[in-house]
Amino acid sequence: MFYRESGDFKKTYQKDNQTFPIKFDRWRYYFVMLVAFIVVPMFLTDYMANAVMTPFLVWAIAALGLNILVGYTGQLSLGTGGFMAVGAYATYKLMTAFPGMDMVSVVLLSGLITAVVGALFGLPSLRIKGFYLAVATLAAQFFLVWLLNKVPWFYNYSASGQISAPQREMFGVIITGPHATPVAGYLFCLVFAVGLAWVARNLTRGRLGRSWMAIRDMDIAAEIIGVNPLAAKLSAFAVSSFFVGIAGSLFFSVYLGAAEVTEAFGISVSFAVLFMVIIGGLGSIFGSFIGAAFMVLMPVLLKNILVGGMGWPTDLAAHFEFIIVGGLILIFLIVEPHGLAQMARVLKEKLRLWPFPH
Amino acid sequence: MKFTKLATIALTTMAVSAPVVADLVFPSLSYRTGPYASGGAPYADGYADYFTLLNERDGGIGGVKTAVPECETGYNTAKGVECYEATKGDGALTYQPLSTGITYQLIPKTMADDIPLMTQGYGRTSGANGKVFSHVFNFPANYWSGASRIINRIKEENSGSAEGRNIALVYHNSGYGKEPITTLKALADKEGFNLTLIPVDHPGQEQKSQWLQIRRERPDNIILYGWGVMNQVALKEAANIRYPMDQMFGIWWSGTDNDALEGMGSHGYKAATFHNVGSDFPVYADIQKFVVDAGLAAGDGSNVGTVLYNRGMYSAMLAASGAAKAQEIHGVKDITSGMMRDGLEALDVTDALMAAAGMPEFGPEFTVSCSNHGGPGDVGIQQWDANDRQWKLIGGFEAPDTKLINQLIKVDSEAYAAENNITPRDC
Amino acid sequence: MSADFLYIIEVILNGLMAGVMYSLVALGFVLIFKASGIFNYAQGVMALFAALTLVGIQTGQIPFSHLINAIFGTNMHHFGWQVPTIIAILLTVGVMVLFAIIVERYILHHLVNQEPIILFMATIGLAYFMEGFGDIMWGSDIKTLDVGLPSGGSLWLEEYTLGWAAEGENYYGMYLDKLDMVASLVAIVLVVSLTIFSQYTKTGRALRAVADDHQAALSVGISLRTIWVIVWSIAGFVALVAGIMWGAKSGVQFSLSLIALKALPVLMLGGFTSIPGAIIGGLIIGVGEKLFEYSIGPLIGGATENWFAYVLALMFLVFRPQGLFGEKIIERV
Amino acid sequence: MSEPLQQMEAASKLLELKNIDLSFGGVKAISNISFDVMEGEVRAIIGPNGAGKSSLLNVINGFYHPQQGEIWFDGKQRHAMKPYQIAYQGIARTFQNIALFKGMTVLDNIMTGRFTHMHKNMFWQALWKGPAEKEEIENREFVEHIIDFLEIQAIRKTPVGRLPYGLQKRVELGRALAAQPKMLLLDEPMAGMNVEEKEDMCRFILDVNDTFGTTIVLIEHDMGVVMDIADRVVVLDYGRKIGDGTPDVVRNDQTVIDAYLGVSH
Repeated sequence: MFYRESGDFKKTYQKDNQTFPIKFDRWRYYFVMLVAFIVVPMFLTDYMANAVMTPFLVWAIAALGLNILVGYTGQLSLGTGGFMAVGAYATYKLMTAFPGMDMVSVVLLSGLITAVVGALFGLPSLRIKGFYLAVATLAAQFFLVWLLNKVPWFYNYSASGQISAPQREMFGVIITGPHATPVAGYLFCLVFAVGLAWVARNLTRGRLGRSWMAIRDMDIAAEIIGVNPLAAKLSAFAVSSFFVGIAGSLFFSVYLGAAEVTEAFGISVSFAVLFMVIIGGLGSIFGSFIGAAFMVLMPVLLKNILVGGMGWPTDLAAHFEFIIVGGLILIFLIVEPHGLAQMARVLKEKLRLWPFPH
Repeated sequence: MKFTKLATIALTTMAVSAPVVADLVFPSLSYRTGPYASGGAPYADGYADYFTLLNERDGGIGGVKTAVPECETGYNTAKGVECYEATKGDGALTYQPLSTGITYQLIPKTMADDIPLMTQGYGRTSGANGKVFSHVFNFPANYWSGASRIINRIKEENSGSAEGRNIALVYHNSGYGKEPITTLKALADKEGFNLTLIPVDHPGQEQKSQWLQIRRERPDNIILYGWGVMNQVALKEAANIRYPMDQMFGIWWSGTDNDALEGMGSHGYKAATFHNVGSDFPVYADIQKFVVDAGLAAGDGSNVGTVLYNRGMYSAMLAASGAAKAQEIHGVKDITSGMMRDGLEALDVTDALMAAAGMPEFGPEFTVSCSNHGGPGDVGIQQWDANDRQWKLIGGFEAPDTKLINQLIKVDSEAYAAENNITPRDC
Repeated sequence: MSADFLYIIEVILNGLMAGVMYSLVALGFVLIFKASGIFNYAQGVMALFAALTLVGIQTGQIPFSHLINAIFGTNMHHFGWQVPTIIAILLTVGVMVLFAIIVERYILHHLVNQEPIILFMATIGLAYFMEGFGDIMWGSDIKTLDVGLPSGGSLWLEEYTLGWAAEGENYYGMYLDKLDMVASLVAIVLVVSLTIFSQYTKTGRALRAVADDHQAALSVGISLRTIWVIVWSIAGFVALVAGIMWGAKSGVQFSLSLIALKALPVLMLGGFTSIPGAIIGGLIIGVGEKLFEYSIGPLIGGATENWFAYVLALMFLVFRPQGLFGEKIIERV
Repeated sequence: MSEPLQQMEAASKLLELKNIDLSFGGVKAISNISFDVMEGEVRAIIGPNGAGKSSLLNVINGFYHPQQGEIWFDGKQRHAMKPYQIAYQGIARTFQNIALFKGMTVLDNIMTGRFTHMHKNMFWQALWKGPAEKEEIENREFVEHIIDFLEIQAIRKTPVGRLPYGLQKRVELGRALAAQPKMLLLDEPMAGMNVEEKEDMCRFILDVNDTFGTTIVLIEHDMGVVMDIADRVVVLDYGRKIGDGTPDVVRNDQTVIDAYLGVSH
């Protein structure tokens, strides 16, 4: 009844292109923003911020980035962990080499550095496709981790190769380092997450996004229309890596505060982000967020129910966590292979027609 | 939005499921799953069982019951942080994460939250400098003292000199494995031996090239810094190439029962240790009686007396002593984490104290001070006897090259202080 | 001969054998991909699960004992008997067949005609599931796998080759691991029997038909479901063999599932659909990474094997995108 | 429909192929083919299956590179170019088996056809508001003209995967038209259509030719259609040219008749 576009006439192409064509969605969007920026910070506990919300936002950014590559451009990548590591180490080097640089510049620059590295490792995508490419991106994953682990310059010659984020402030509020308040970290990540989601939306609805999707759907036809496959694929790798690099930067500086490349950015990270993208929905920005929410919340939730609520031994609970998460992935794929975002879309379609069934 | 809904569910369950707040909380960030579960499980068992023993036998510490909420990290830093955040609100007194990676995450966080971090034989070595790392306690020994002690032992076995020897370090290619490199390099310069570095990547199932290299170069000694499956494979390969086992030395994380099990292959293999071996101590009778037989053991009881179980128990005993000390200093039974820190800093582990805990001569005597959180770094040497299938202590707890190590600790901790704008405490 | 030359020979031989070990894992991938187009990430976990089951049955462990003890407060772990190796292996094969049936019935059957990436994700979900399930069933402690395989270097070879090096050089004879040699033999037997199976049996021919063209195979009355069960069973058997070989090397425990990562570059090189490709690819990767680690490794700090295999495969593919055995791809519009 | 020869000589040659040879690993697909396309004409390529018609189109839009021969387009000789560069020169095409972007809507598909006419860089696109949006709207207006022209307004926002075959063909034509090409290559635009749809498609092709003045090269099997709408026809068989001229000339050529009736060579 209330959820439909009839009566909501679009008189300009500008209006027709907007992100939320239905009035109800627009209001809901404003409401979510209000909650995220004002209500959540008021009620945020340390635990919720550090163990749930901040990682959720960081992973959402990474998932957004990977979704651009996998969902929009159709290039399967398992190098996410390695690219996040580049972002994290770039941040560390920038923070320690230029103590006066503000955090926004540090994070953005880290993203740019990662974008360059990502584009470099995207080069083989011109010749290699599908699963072969996925396996090829593992070369990036393993090589980058090895390099960052091996060259002491990257971790300022510390004995163990660990990097820790020094304290930095913005507008007088401490954002990184041990004394940062969880709310500040959360808001800092939120600004990036919202900003990057907006950028992702803009890029994917315009010329560049169409060239990516064209490459994904039919690369030969795309090339014949005038899309340069090299430019499209490399730009996708670069933009994707930019996002992933920022995620890595925030992951290290705001969320964990310290990191070691072999452990924090291993292959499991690459798989986890791919999970988020596929469970959330390939080629969906909203999907990246729900995918990240699912993968961050699910284990926490299970752990709290099984160990906290039911008092199981932690190892049994951890094993069951594996079983349940694996099982849920299977169930989701069987029920709706196109992800949670598609489920939401189907729901919307139904809602749009409600209460009339056809 | 679905997410908000899920979040609400999560929140409610968390609120409902918050553990009953006991008086003295010692969270155990354990790992009983994942690639390193075989090391994590016995350690966590020992840690939990000791506190259970205190509750059952003595009614807790100073009459206040203890609780050990366990949280599974899977040796994963992000999960470690989640565990830390989840448990710190319940009045956690101290943390022991049994992971160098997680330790690095927690060093700044614990400092900010005023909770002491106990890392017995792992973590950040330079944390021994209490001036900079006010909340890190890595007594009684650390990676560097272990490395130095091994070199000393090699010297002892070779009429007092390591001059001209070829020594290879086979290490887990991670923060943990890389820790001793600086020390060994400094020692190589000082003692005149040649050091070869041989890294093994996680998880370390395939080490053929490394051991072919060793077979070719025939180093006089091998030092092993491994963890998990890497240890088993390394020892197996060493036996395969018939490397003389008594010339091979492991750090204590490579000297566990998991590592040296198979046949006669690893007979004579030596490892550094900072605590005694076996279960020939009065405390085990108590554990059997009050914990295992009462059905309260954390594991199935089969780990009791193994190296890692002992280590977990020893850590628990040190933590409990710290808590007792804190009660004594502050005159409060129900101490806070800040008081716990003071207690640990004033800890004076004497033979009498160890004996009273039912663990006579289980570990070295040492005193903690404001500036020294690392203890003397006394390290013993144990050797695997495949005939009896057990570790035997063959060298006493001796001090390593303290001067050199203190110098290295000073340099590393001051670099950390400079990077993080920490003003070293004055003491 | 100079000692250096002999060392290089030794490295190459050891590389070849390491390559065989990689091929063993890669084979399982190829079988499933060929028959169903599924990139089965769970292959590594299947190897772990098979090895766990084998050890569990062999040593008379009670399945799910940890769970049972936790729920009922009992304290039981073992039946107290030992099952002979050969029977244990047969029982494990049975379990893997059962596993194949369950996978087909409850997962694959519902995912027919989905995109490859969805199927790939499903196998990752399956891998998660089995990781947890295997641990609950058999426990997560390290288990020693003893099926009577030899281990250690071959003394005979060492002594035989001792005199090959020139006088006065430090040479200690050639080193080959007996376990690796057995693994190579097993791999050869496995490949030969797989080839015979697919060439000369009716089922084998049906398998090849399905691999060539699903639709055509369906239209001549081959049941895709049966074929999938058979293929997954065979892959389960291959996983068991790989699990035994790797388990004998490093003990049966969680890390065993990570051997899948060693097989991926092999697949890239040899192609996802070629059994000879998996073997030759494995050999190239094995020799390549060992030689690189031997010659270049010490100069750049070592531990290069993990990434070098991938970079080698990547380089190769960039110059020859069709892989080792593929024909030149002519794109059509 | 055919025009006097004089007039055609006067019109300039838009495309000329000289002695093209193309082979795949020893198999000759095209041997020694030369022909030209005049500006503004409808040029048909016919021939039995496997005659090399599609390969020829692929040569023209740069997807295949001939081993021998010269290609002249718009008065300049063309050296080895990538297909996307050729798109920028003003050649668009449709495909024998529909090659639409399945995951995108009709509107997005046709907007993708505008790719060569949009130039705002990544930075502006990321911002959206401002130049990028302006450019998007300008091009959207053009695309709406094409949507009107092809009478597909109602399915604008439908994902193309859901459309019936005939409409998909129409959308594909729209995507090619959106590029405002100088020359349009149509690979069997009417294959698999019923009579009614064929008539529609013929009308669109002729309208395109008339209204936009676009030169058209098409491959078609339906001889009736070809004879009706083509100005000149090239006939291929086994990769060789066996006939070239106006429909009337070709229709009466003995070699062509033999090829079509299957007389042995």
